[in-house]
Amino acid sequence: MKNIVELFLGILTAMGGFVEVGELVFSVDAGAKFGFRLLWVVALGTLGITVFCEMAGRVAAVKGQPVFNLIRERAGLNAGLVTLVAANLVNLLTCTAEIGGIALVWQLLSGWPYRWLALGALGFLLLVVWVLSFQWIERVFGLLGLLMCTYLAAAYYLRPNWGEVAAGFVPGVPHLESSSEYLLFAYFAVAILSSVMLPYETYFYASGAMEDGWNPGDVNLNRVIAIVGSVLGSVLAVALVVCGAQVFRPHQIEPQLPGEAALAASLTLGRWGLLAAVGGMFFAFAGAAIETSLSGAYNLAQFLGWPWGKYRPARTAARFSLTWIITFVLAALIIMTGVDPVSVVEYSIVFSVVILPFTYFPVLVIAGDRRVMGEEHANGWFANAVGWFYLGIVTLAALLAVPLLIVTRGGKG
Amino acid sequence: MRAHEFQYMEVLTESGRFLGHVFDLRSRGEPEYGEPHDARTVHEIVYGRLGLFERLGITQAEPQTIPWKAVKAIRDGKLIVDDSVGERNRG
Amino acid sequence: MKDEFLDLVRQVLDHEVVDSNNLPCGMVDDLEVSGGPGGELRVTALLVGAGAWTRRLPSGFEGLAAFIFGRQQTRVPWSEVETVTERVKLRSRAEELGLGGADRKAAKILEKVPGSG
Amino acid sequence: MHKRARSWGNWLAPAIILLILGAGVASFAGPGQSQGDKHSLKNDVSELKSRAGTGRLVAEQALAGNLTRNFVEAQAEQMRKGVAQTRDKLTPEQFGPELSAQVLQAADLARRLEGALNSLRGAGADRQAAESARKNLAGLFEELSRLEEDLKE
Repeated sequence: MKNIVELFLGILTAMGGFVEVGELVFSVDAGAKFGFRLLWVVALGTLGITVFCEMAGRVAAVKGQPVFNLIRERAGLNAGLVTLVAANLVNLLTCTAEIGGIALVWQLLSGWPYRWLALGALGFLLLVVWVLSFQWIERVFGLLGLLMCTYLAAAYYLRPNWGEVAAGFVPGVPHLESSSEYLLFAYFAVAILSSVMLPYETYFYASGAMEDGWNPGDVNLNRVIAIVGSVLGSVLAVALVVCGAQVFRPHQIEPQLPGEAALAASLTLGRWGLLAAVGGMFFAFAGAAIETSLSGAYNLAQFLGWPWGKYRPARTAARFSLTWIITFVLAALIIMTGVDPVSVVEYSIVFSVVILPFTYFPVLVIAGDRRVMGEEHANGWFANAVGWFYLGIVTLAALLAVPLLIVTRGGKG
Repeated sequence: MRAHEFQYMEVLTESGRFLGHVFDLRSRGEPEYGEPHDARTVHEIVYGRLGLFERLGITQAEPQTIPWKAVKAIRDGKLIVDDSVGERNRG
Repeated sequence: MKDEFLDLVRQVLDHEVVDSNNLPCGMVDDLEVSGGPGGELRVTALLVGAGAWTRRLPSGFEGLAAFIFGRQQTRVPWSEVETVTERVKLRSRAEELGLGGADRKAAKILEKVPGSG
Repeated sequence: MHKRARSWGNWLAPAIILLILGAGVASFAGPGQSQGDKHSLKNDVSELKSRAGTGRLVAEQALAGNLTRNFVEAQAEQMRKGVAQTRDKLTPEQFGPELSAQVLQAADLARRLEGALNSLRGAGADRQAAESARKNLAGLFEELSRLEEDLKE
């Protein structure tokens, strides 16, 4: 019984914690620009993040080693350090985007000035992470993030042509007017892939497995949570694409802000739908902000051998605690300089995919290493084949991301 | 010296033939499990060639070993080994 | 699974170090090697701390990393090593070996905040 | 067989550094400094058009009673900020002289859009304000759509 509860909670929190500000913005915008034609990329990314999280979680459960411990061990000091610095800069950027998102969302509820709300968000996040245990953070933000399911209902009531939705899952490129449109399509494909496969999710997932004290007996639990959690999380992404396609595409509007996405909910579900959507976005962004800042601290601590973990009192994991505190503070400061939150979101998504192969690769190598994982827990031929396939996919996406950002002028076409 | 200085050190025979790069320092006897040792003696040098695929990590370099006794000198950051080793480990 | 040998770079260098209470207390940032050609080559100690790993960086980055992380380094004699698995476990507690000092310093700051313990 | 995964270490470090440096430099230097052309003017105009369209949607939803007062005010303000950013870019110096007429037209529309979004802020509480903002924004949407069509090659 306890196991079933744990499984259920794990799946729900994985689902609720799946969407963050970049995924929201890009999914709705992708729907507005290309209808359902990018849904297959959501599916591709979902299988990718499932494979990646499953491997990282399995290695964490079997060997008790989280991602950056492996990176240091396998890539050596120099390459590992570069990966660490890059990964943590991207974490900081993502955390910044989330705090910006929280401030925007709070503004929608309160009407107060944006910068003060960013400061308030900082205070809120510091307090919550300081006070709550890891399990409660997961539950509160994962479960309340399920308010995002409002978009699921909205997508349903928007009455899309389900046949066309299904056709969107068939990989392909639509017929477009000009070459710049094709480049834009490619840019959105890369961005959607990145937003589904954000690397911090994996660091956090593997470290979280250790926070929860998983052991080799939890390999099956890991598999189920990784698969079902990511798939359900992606259903939300699909719903967002559908909302974009149904609400904004007919009007030739390209939405950019969280509040615009919320209109999809108000349109179908009225005022309460609006409030639920805004609330869901708040918990989803706050959850992601917490995950990114903790990931930054996990990564650094695991690379340098510091005691880490929310399960330890802050005093016994002091440098770890200081690291996440500093990450929050830096992120909030960046927002308070007045940078455009929409651009921060965009850069966070693009740079995430650039570093993805470098954190993916060591996990893939270790998970496939019979000598390290043992016959029983190493990748089978299927996991290996899928794993290497995705290494190719994410490498391609990483190589294309920045050139596409430039030629499409930041997704403007 | 420090272990990191050996990493990727070039391995040459006395007559100047290039054999590969140092990968590892191997000590005989199983890894510590409860019984303390004052130190670990390095018995063998593990070395091999680093081709493009090995550098990418796609294939694993075929490692070879040389007994430490065959190491004659460390000169200009290069490991100089007995000529006979190069002959024996060829091919 | 058991090896009949120990590869010091692959199995020890850059692995996590934990003390007798399993508290992480750094990484094997380098190994002290004594002896040389013509004699025995022996690994005599683990070197733990930024002072040890910053020296392994390309020359341009050494100074920068040392500026951020400091140059502190602790020598842990090999005789302290209890087991070598994915991590290197030591026979004593971190404080006794002079490890984890920076964490204790950082803890001084956090102790003032309620809820830190 | 021994795994030597470490060996990719010395190749990987420079690769990542290059990739990230290249990415950083390119993304900040690249789009920022290029002189605007017809295509980028079209992009700016379609961005303005999107904001006008969303504004109209907000006004409609406000009239339907689906939005809260704070939501309308904050959403209008957030969109106005974005429009102001775009408007700052719309000066004839930023574009070639052959586009100056269209640039001035776009800048004018942007200014009017800012004004319309400003009056949208009060639309959460005031039906009349909402109705006039809706008309205003719908008109701007049409004008911006026409300008966008003109700019398409």
